[in-house]
Amino acid sequence: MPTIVVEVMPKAVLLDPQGKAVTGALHRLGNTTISEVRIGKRFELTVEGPVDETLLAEVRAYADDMFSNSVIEDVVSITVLDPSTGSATEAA
Amino acid sequence: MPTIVVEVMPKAVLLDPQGKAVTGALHRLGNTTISEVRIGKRFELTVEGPVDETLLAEVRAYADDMFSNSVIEDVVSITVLDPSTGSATEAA
Amino acid sequence: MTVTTPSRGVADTVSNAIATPEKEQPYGALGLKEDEYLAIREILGRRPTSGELAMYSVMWSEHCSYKSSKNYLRQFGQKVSPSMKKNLMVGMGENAGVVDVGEGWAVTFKIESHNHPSFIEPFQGAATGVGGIVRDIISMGARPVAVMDALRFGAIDHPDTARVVHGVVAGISHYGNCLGLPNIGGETYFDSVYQANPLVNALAVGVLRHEDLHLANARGVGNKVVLFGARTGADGIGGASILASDTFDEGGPTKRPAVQVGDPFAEKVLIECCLELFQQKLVEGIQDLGAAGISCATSELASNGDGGMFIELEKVLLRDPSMTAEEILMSESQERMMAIVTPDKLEGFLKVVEKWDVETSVLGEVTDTGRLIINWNGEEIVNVLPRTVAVDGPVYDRPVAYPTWIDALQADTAAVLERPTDGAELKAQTLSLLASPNLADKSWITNQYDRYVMGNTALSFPDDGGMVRIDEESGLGFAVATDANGRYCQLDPAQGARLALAEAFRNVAVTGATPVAVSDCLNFGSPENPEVMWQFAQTVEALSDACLELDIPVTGGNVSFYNQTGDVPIHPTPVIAVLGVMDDVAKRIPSGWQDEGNNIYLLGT
Amino acid sequence: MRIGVITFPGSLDDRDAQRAVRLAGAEPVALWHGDHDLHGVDALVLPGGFSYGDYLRCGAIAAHSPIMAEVIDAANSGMPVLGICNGFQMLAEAHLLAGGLIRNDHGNFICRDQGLRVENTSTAWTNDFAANAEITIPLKNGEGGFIADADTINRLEGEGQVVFRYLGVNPNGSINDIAGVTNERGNVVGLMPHPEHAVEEGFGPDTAAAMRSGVDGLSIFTSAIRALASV
Ligand SMILES: Nc1ncnc2c1ncn2[C@@H]1O[C@H](COP(=O)(O)OP(=O)(O)O)[C@@H](O)[C@H]1O
Repeated sequence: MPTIVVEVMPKAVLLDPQGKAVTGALHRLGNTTISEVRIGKRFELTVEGPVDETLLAEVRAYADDMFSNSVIEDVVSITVLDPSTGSATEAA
Repeated sequence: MPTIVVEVMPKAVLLDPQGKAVTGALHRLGNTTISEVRIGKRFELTVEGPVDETLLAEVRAYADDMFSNSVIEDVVSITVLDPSTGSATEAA
Repeated sequence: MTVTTPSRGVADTVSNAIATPEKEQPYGALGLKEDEYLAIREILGRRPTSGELAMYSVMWSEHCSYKSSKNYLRQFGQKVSPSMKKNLMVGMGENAGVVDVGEGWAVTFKIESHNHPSFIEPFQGAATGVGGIVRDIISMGARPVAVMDALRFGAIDHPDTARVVHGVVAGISHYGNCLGLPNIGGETYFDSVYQANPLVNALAVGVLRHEDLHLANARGVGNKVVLFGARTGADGIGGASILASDTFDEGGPTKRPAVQVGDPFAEKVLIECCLELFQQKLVEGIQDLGAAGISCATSELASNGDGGMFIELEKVLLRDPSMTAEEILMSESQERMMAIVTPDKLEGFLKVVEKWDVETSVLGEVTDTGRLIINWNGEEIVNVLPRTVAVDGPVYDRPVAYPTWIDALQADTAAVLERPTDGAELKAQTLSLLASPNLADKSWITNQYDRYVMGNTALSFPDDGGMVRIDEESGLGFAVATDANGRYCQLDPAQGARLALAEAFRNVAVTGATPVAVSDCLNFGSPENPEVMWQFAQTVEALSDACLELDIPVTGGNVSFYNQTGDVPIHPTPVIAVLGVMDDVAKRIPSGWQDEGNNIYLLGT
Repeated sequence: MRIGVITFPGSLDDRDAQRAVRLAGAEPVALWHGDHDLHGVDALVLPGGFSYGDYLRCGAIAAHSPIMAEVIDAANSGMPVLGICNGFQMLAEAHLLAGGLIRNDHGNFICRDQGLRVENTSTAWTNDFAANAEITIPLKNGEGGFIADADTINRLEGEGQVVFRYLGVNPNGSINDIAGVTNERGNVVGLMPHPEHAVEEGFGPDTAAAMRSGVDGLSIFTSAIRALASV
C-alpha cells in the first residue's frame, strides 16, 4: 500500500519554543556546531488503493487546512512513497 | 548552511493516539481512501560549517537518545540537505 | 486425523490439544511454575491450548491472582464490626468499594499501583496507571470526579531520577488533565531504595446515585457480550504478567515493547459514553479491561455470573490485523470496556456508542453451559470453567522469616545523633531540613495538575486532604488523603502501617470530614523472600486490627510485589487512603492560618 | 437570555461554563458539536478542555466540527462568542481570531491563579469591567503561548484588540504577555485563563480576603448579558 508523507514545519519567522529547548540541551551537552533545531511534524498517510490526482488534491487541501495552521506553520513537502517500486515522488 | 533532517515516528506496533484522532477526522470529513494516519516528528538541525562523519555520528547518537524515545519511537531517517548544491544525502 | 501446527492466524484448537498431549508448551516463559502448569492440565483433563495457556498464565500471575497475599487479605473481610458494614454498598473483591454517603449518593474509590511500567517508560507507565484506576471507577457505574497520586522516587541527585520524575509527573498530568479530573492531592518522596523501582500509586474517586450501581457479572442466558472502546492492538502483551510479576534488572530493555500507550481522549469519551449508557439503563453488567485484557474480562464476568459465556474472538476489532488469537487474549490495550447487554437493548446501546464515536463489536453471549468457550474462526480454542481461571488460581502460603537486621536497625536510634550546640548549627540544620527534597515545596508538581476542573474542588494542594463537592444544592462532599512512611515501616512494619492509617485518618478528620472507608496499595519486595513476606504479614495484620479499632472498613486496594532492584527490596510501603464524608463542604477547614486574630491551640499529646 | 455552551468530544469545562452562565443570570443551553443547530441561542461559549485529545494542534480537529460552520456564521453576523482556553484555540484555528497558540515555552502544563489586566472593556465579554481592571482567575494549559507575526501583533496592539494581558508572571511565553484577544468588531473574544472557575465563592482562586473566594470571572458572563440587553 502506498504511503503519502506530509511534512509541516513551524514558520521560520516565528518562535519555536520546543526547538529552542532542544537547541539549548544540545549546547549544554557540549555540541557547538548545531546552531538551531526546529521541530515540525511528519504525517504518514496509508492509502488503500492507488494514489491519483484526485486524492493528491484532497491531501494537499488537508495539508493546508488541517495538518497545518497557515498562521503559524508551513507545509514543506508532500511525497508519495510506493513500497512496490521503492520510489518516492514529490507531490508538492 | 547545511541542514540535517532527523525523522522520528511512533513504533508501528504501538498505539498512536494522535494519528488515530486525525484518521477519525478525515473519515468524518468524508475521506474513505486513507486508512491510517501516523504522526511523527521532523527535526531540522542547522549546522554551522561542514557536516563530517564526526558530526553525523554525534547526530545519530542524539537521534537515538534524545530526539526519540527508543521504547516507543523509531528514528526513520537522517538526511543531510546541502542548500548550495541542492542535494539530499541519506545518512542513516 | 491430520493435526496442524498452530501458526499465525491458525490457532491451537481444543481438539488439537486433545490430539497432541505431548506437545511442549512455553509455560515457563509465560511466568508459570511447573506445578502450576500441571495443575492446569489437571483442571482441564488435557493439555491447555495455547490460548488457554495465555489466559491462565496472565490470570494466575501474582498481579492478577493475589496468590501470595490472598491468605492475608482475608483479614480485612473478617475483622469487621456491624457498624463498619453499615454504609458499605460494595465491599472488597469488586473493581472498587462503594460507600453510601447519604442523600441517595454513593462514593467509590480505589488506589492502585503502576510501578514497574513507570520505570520502563515513565510517561506512558504513569499515564496508563491513571487510566486503569479511572476505568475501575467507571465500571462501578460512577462518574470519576477526582484523582490523587502517591509517588516514590530514587535519590534526587541520581542521574536517572530526573528521567523518571519528569516522565511520571508529566504522564499523570497529561492523562488526568485530559480526562478533566481534578488532582486533589498526593505525596512525593525521594529515597534511594526506590532508585530502579519507583512507586506510582494512582487513586481515583467516583460518585454515583444509589440506583446507578453496576457490577461486573454476566447474567441472563442470551444476553450479549459487547466489547467497546479502543481497538485491540499488540501493545502491552504480557505486560501484566511479565512486568508486574518479575523483577527486571539487566534484562529490562528487551521487554520494553511490552509498554502500553495511553489515549486519554479515548478514555474521556469512554467515560461520557458509559455514563450515558448507565443513565439510559442499557447495560446489565460491565467490566473494564486492564491487566490481562480480554482474558480477565471474560473469565471474571463469567465466573461472577450464573452461567457460561461464548464468544467469537475474530470479532474483536483489531488495530493490527496480523495479531494471533493468543495475542488478542493477552493484549493490554487501554481504554476498552466489556458490557453485558440484553438483546432488546442492543439497538439503544449501539446508538449511544455511535453518538460518542466509540467502536464496538458484539463478541458473543451469555450461555447456560457453565463454561467459557472461545472460538476463533469457527474453531474452539478455549473451553474452561471460568472460575478456574479467574477465582480458583493457586494460593501460596509463602515462608516468613523475621529479619534479624531489624534489631540492629531499631537499636540505632536518633538518640546517638549529635545535637547542635549553638545557634549557628541549629540554623544550618533547620535550613538543610527545609531544603531537603522530602520537605521542600511540591508545587512544581501540583502546578502541573488541574485542580479546578469540574468546579467542585473545595480543598486541594496545599491542604492535607483533598475535598470535593458532590451535590451543589446540599453541599454534600467527600474528603480523601493518602499517607505512608516507608522508613517507619522498614523499622517496624506493624507500627508503620498503623501510623500510615492514623495519619491518613487524621488528614481527613482535620478537613472537617468524617472518615468512613479505607483503600490501600501495599507495595513490597518479592514475596519469595521470607523477610519480605514477614513484613507483609505484619502489615496486613496490624492494618486490619487498626481498622477494626478505628471502626472503618477496607473497601479495596491493590498489592504490588516484586518491587526491588537486584536482591534489595524497597522499604515496605503500604500507601493508605482514607475517604471521609462531609455534610456541607462550605464548612471545610483548610490548613494554614485563615484570619488575623485567630487563637492557636495545640491538641493531642 | 440564552447562552449556548458547545460540547465537543474531549470538552472538560463545558458543565462549568454552563454553571457560570447560570450564576451570571442567563440560561445555559447545551449544544453538541455534531449538530448543525444553535437552538436559537443569543450568545455562544466554546469551553475549555482537550477536544480530540488536543492532538495535532489544540483545537484544530474541533475547528472542523459540523457546528463550526454555524459558529462562524454567527460570529460573522455579530453574535457574542467566547472561547476559553481550548475554545480560544478553536477560534484561532477557525481564523475567527488572529494568531495561534503553541506549546508553553517551559514545556509543561501549568495550573495557577493568574493575574490579568483587562485592557479593552468595550467588547461583548468585558463591558462589565472597569477600565484596566486587574483580576485574578485560574489558568491551566499546556499550549497557551500566543504567537503571531510582527504585523499581526502590531495591528492587535494598535487597534486595542488585546483584551487581557498577563500580570506579574508570563506563564507560557506569550508574545507581549497577551492572554486574550478580540476580533475587530469586539463580539468574538478568546482567552487562555478560565473565568468559569472564578464565579463561585469557595471554589475559585485565592484572594487577599480569603482562600478560594475569587469571583472575578463572573463579570465576563454578565458582560455578555449586558451587551445583549443593550441591542
Ligand atoms: N504527587 C503529588 N500529587 C498531588 N499532590 C501532591 C503530590 N505530592 C504532594 N502533593 C500535595 O502537596 C501538599 C504538600 O505535600 P507534603 O509535602 O507531602 O505535605 P505534608 O508533609 O504536609 O503532607 C499536599 O497538599 C499534597 O497533597
